[in-house]
Amino acid sequence: MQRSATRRSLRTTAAAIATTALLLGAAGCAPDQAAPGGELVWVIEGGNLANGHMDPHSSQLDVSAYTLRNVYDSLVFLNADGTFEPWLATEWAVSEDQRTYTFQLRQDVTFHDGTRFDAAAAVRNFEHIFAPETASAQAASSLGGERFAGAEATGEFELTLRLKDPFGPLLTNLSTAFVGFISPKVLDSASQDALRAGGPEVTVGTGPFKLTEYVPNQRLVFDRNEAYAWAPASLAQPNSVRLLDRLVVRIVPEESARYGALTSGQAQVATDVSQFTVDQLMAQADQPQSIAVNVSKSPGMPYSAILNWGRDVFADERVRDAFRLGINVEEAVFGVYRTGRQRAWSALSPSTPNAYDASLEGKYGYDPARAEALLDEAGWTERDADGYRVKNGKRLTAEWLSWLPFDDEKRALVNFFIADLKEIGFELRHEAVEGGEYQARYADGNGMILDFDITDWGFASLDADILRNHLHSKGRQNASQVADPALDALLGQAATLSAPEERATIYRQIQQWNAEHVAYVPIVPSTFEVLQIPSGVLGLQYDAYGWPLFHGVQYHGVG
Amino acid sequence: MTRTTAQRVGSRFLRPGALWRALGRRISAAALVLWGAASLAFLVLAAVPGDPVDIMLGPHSTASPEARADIRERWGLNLPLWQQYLLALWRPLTGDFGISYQQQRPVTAILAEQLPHTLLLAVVAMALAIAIAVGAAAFTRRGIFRSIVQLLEPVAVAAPTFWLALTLASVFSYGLGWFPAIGGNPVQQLVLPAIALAVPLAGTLGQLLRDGLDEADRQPFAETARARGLGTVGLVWRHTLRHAASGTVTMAGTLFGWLLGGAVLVESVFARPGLGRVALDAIMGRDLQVVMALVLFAGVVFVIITLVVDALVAFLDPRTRRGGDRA
Amino acid sequence: MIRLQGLTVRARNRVLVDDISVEVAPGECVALIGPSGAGKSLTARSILGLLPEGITAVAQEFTVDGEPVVQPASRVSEGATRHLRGQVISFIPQEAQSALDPLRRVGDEVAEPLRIHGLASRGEARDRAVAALAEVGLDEPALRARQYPEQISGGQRQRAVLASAQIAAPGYLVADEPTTALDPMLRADLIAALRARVEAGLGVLLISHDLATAARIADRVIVLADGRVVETGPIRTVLEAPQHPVTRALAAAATGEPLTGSRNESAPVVLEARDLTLHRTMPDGTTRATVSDVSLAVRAGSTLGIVGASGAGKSSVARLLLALETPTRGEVELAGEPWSRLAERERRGQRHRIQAIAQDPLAVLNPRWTAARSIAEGLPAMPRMQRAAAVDALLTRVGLDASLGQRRPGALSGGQRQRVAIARALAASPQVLIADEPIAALDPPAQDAILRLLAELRDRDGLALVMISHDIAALRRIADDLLVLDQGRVVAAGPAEAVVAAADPVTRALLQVAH
Amino acid sequence: MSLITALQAGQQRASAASTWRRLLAVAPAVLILILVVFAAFFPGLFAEEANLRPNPGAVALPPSAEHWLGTDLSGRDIYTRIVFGTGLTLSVGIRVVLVAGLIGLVVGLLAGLGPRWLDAAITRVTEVLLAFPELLIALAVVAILGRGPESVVIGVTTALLPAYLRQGRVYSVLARSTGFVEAAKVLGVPRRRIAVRHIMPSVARPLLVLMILGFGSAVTTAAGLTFLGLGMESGVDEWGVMMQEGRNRLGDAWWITSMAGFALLITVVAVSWLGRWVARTVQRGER
Repeated sequence: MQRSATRRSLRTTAAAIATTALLLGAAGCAPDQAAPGGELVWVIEGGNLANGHMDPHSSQLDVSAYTLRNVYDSLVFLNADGTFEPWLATEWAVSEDQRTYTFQLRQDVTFHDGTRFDAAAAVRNFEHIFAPETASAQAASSLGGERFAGAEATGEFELTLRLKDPFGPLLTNLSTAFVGFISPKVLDSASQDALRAGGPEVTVGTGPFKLTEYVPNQRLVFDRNEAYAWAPASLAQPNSVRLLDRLVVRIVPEESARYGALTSGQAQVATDVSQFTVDQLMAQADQPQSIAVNVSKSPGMPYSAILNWGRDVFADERVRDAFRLGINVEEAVFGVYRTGRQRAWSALSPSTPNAYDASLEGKYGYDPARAEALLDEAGWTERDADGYRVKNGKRLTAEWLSWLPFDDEKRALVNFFIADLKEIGFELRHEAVEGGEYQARYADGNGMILDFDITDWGFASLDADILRNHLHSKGRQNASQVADPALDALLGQAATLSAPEERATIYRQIQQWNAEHVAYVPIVPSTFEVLQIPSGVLGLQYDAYGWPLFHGVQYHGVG
Repeated sequence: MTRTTAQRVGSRFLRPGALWRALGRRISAAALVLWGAASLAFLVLAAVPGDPVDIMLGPHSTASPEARADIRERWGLNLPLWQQYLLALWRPLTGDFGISYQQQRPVTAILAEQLPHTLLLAVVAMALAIAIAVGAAAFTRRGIFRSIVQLLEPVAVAAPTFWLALTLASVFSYGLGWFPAIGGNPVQQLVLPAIALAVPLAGTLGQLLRDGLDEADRQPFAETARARGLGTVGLVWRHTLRHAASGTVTMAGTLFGWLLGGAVLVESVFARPGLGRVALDAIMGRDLQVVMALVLFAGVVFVIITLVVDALVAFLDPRTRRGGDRA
Repeated sequence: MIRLQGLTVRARNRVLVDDISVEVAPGECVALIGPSGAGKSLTARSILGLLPEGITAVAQEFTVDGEPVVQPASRVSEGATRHLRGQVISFIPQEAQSALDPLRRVGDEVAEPLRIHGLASRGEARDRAVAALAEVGLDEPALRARQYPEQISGGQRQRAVLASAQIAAPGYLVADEPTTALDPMLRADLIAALRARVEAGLGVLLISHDLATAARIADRVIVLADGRVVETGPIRTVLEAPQHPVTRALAAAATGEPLTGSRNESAPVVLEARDLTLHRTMPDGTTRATVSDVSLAVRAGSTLGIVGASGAGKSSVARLLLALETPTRGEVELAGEPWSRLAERERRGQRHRIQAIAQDPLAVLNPRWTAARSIAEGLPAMPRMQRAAAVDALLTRVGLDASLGQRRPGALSGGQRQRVAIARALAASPQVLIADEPIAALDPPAQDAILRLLAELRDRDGLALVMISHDIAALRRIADDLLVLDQGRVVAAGPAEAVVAAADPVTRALLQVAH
Repeated sequence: MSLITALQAGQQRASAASTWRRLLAVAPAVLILILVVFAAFFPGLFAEEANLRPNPGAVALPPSAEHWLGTDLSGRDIYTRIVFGTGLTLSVGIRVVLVAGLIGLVVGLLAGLGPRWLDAAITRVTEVLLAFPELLIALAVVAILGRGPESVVIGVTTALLPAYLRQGRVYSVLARSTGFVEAAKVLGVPRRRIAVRHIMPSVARPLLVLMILGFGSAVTTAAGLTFLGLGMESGVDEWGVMMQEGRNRLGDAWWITSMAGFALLITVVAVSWLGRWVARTVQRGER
């Protein structure tokens, strides 16, 4: 690619100039390439991490999970192929009625502040997850929410979890950082606010790194936990290998700055980078010294347009169908992501383990004629001066509400949809507002407001049970306001079953239901990209979400 | 009917009585400004839609109503508005600037961390701007150089700060790599942001300084000085620059406020720490405690700047030292 | 000897000075005389090389003390003359009192020529500056050197400028209208100092539009008109037997015949003031009585002259009579009815009965309005057509061509502007006209014309005229009665000639200075 | 009109230059402004509206024969967007300076002519507004009123108001103390007429100059707001929005941000050049 060639020639001249800058006595700390095993810099966008999301038990943000994974361990580790590995729990047994789980805990684990990890410490953590002031936004519901009956130390190193009803995804969710273990001494002494604000004294876990410095909105500094000897088997490295001493996570909101940091050697790993930058890198993957990209397809719900049935526009199924057929998702996704990604066809991403229904691919694609017919059928026959359809004086308009930050790719997709719908006389208006304002128009103290016709999101989840949150009549995230008893039954049944094939057949029916009734229109499967300088970073691994794991990383500081 | 050459014989330098009275008046005016600013900020944020609890929880939080009520109570958000207002005013006087909703930590800590970066950037940018302005105005009094500089100044003033910052960043930081995008030593981190802020400032101050020098050239003393054998540049350094300086210094004082605003843009483009980003997040996130602290900080800076400017003007123009406030 | 032959000064397309030759020898004072716009100042500035932008001067020959300054028939550039300025040829500007940089100490200003030409070190220059200030007669020269120009009096400032011009012992001095803006005492002081310098061997080129002043310093005079020399010769012969009409007009203006009015006792008293007193608080908090116990009376058709040095309270009296300030004590009556006691709202209806003209007409005429529109503002409400006719009548009444009505003040001469101001005052058909220093800023021919106009208005329309001036000579020509003020108090009052004859010390000082 | 002749023209000293020569100095600025104003009112003359349609097949193309200034992230032709965005961009700037100028005139007159306490109150309010950095005031106002051109106009006006208030007050105080106002009082002209016929014009003229010179900072502040995500909604055809949209892609698709940036720069420079020429002419008229 032409651009990077000039970049490289520039870099050599830049190096020359940089040295002269040093000669000019520009006071500077040593360049960031430290001795082998030394320091590695990871640049991230940071989102709302600094806004009280440093407590995994209360936060629902991905950024909390993949940064704090370095400090907090989980009971079990989920491999890429869906099997579970011992971690803090050496072994575990599930009762006949799927309601009782007993774990045998390792006996050699200590927290960073020296306190011992035992069953009592684990129970203290589960109590904290369900405590009211924690106001847990993800951890509690991932343990089954009201189904969770309680945790009990049935032995000094034996933990027993009880459920009111069977909950299939329990083990999967136990492997996430949201259910990490915080030192009981901290849980007893620190206030919930302090926990959410985070910092070296409160962010204390058992993980491979200790948080030694935290400057909100700027950086987190993790130093190696020398005592760490309980990594899951697939992550462990022979202790002959010199592992990373320090991991510096820098928060850089401006994407071009993150990309610039990587190319100018200031950082070794970068995440939250746009698809366009990824395409650039993929194109020059062959040249040496280039940057490696690890793109993992996120399981769970793809990025979709959520249609709100509660408001008049989309109450009529024909209008919902017309909306779906009236937007050329395939061409739009190609325009934005080029070869990088295919459009999503179903309510679940293809990478969702034992749940995805491939038969939906190709169905309900772009069909403007059919869409126009449906709209005429639904009574939107007259047209006003601007060419939009009108029914008894009211124009056919849908309000699409998103929350900031709203990246360039999503804006382009929405622009294409606006243009497509205009062709069939359907007006689409889009607005992206601040997180606080979005929340105010989404829900208030006593329930959903949903002041919009369409909103948009995608939720990564290792288990298809995420759909229960979104499609069940009592689901916390049911923005479509769907209330179909048959669907509720299917969702409940899938949650209680544990055999993968049985759950898969039920989830296929659920995906067929959505394709038919259009609760939400799948657009493109979410991905998580991690950029790194291959020659500099050895042993970087990824979990099932595609989030980077630094347990076994050696860093050899290439010039 | 007034005579042009008033005859003032032997009035002494500012007498102590008048000095204290002037200072007293200035302090009371400053207190009024601060009170006005704080109240305005409180009203603004009270009027802004969106519930602070939502901000704290972030989008899609599935926290239960009891949890929300608990947070509201802990932060005193359930108090009547006027009580919150009095608290918001009273607390800073006792040195307690409250805790930021967003970052859940004392505002004083946030300010202490971020203040030095922004102040350093502002001071360096202002110094750079003054140097460029004086250089441009003083050395190009006549001829083709003057026309060129007079053409460039409106361009410098018109260039949007963030556009300038983006272009500088993409050319010198990502492109040529002269200055690291992040990290690097403090000096390297300061160069591009300071230039981005200094250019529009230098344009404005340069124009003002040139008008001041032209005006001074038309005064009778300038002709007398040239009649003593002074050349064009000599006239500037020995006479007219001092005359033009007081007007420019006053404008520089008012532009310092603009500079803090500009910092918001520059800090986000260069990923620099600083109050600019804090202010932006606080306003967008309706983080009342932080905004109130920032308002008071801006008020104090404004008062300090006006005092400094008055002192400088008094130094530059001894006439203002003679009693009476030069309204 | 400065020899300047065949000087031509040209703006972009107009010749301003056409082929003038000037020679100034050491110990001689040559005066360049002529009405304003005759090219006097341009000639002087050509010698100094300080011409405004866009104006160029070419001299056939220009030598100073035998040394050629520029090549024959070439441009006199600023660079070529720079080494002369301050060292060989020094300069005194028109407003000597504001010719010192207000932001620098007097000592530094005086010493600057030494510093520019490297004739002395910083310390040495400062000492020589103190010596120079002493030599021009300043008290406590060391203190004065450290003070700022604003802290010393106008007279002291003027002497400091002279010291600055002389400090580098230059051979020649160019003085551009040095006396016009001065009041009598300072003018006499400067003339004496210049005379002394000429006798000590200094070659002086004096520029003035006032033959009287020139007569008291210059040996030879060159009369200019429209950029050409019209007459030259020794001062005495030119003054006694002027050949050229321009010279004759200048000579006539130097002496003026009396214009006193009818002074009949039977005319009614139009304006009367009793024990007028005004206290004003100064910037630093103290209060000063600017006017105390002033009483006066003016009859229709007669003229009251109010005279005193600057700062004697003359202008404050005028503002009290015009009710622009309320007296602390005392009262003013207009034709027997109360005037100063009225509330502004009631007084507004009567205001047309007493009008005023000021020293600088430019300040009292809205620069963006045409003369006609300003005059019309004084007229009472009337239909549009009648209004235009009335304005034209007023313009001719004050001796201006009706066509000048469309011009803005900026495009009129000093005399014409004053006539417009008078026309506006007449538009309100007043009974009393207060004239505060009406002619001080004008050149002598214009001064003479305005005095005649005022006298004529008084006699033909029965107008009561109150004229305020520091120049007792001009007042004697027109005033029936005189009122002499000093420090805000009346020192002498009564018929003009009686007051002059009684000659109390203040009046005597004013008289002595006027000649 | 080559650059060199513009330089020579600019160099002529105003005093001696004939009117023709002075007009030459401002010709380039006037030419640009005529083009811009035409584009604002009749965009159709310069570009077809059809090109505004997003086109997935032409995302982020560099400037070429077909797309003179390249295409943006939604495949729309940048040149067409700039032309159609002229109206909205300029209308924000014009509305800001008009409102600010008007308030400056009215409040300035009130402060200058009204009672002492009113003058003091107005000065205090101006100082309070001056205490805030301009951008933060605009941010706060837009945060209340939400996005969209109207709230941007109100926000930027509030931010830039102090300069107009101070100028209005200074010039009305100056005018009140001039000789010709006192002369009018002596003539018996009532206060209201003096205010309307003498004082208002002499306050309005410098304010007009400030409005022309202030147009630039009004438009740039509005663009600053948009850059921070609080100005106009993304996707709207407005130069500030276009600059914001391309900010992440300066490394590779620099034309998305820069073209709108150049358009803004050229327009603002032309306006301020005209402004300074008007200021000098007004000044010379009075001297």
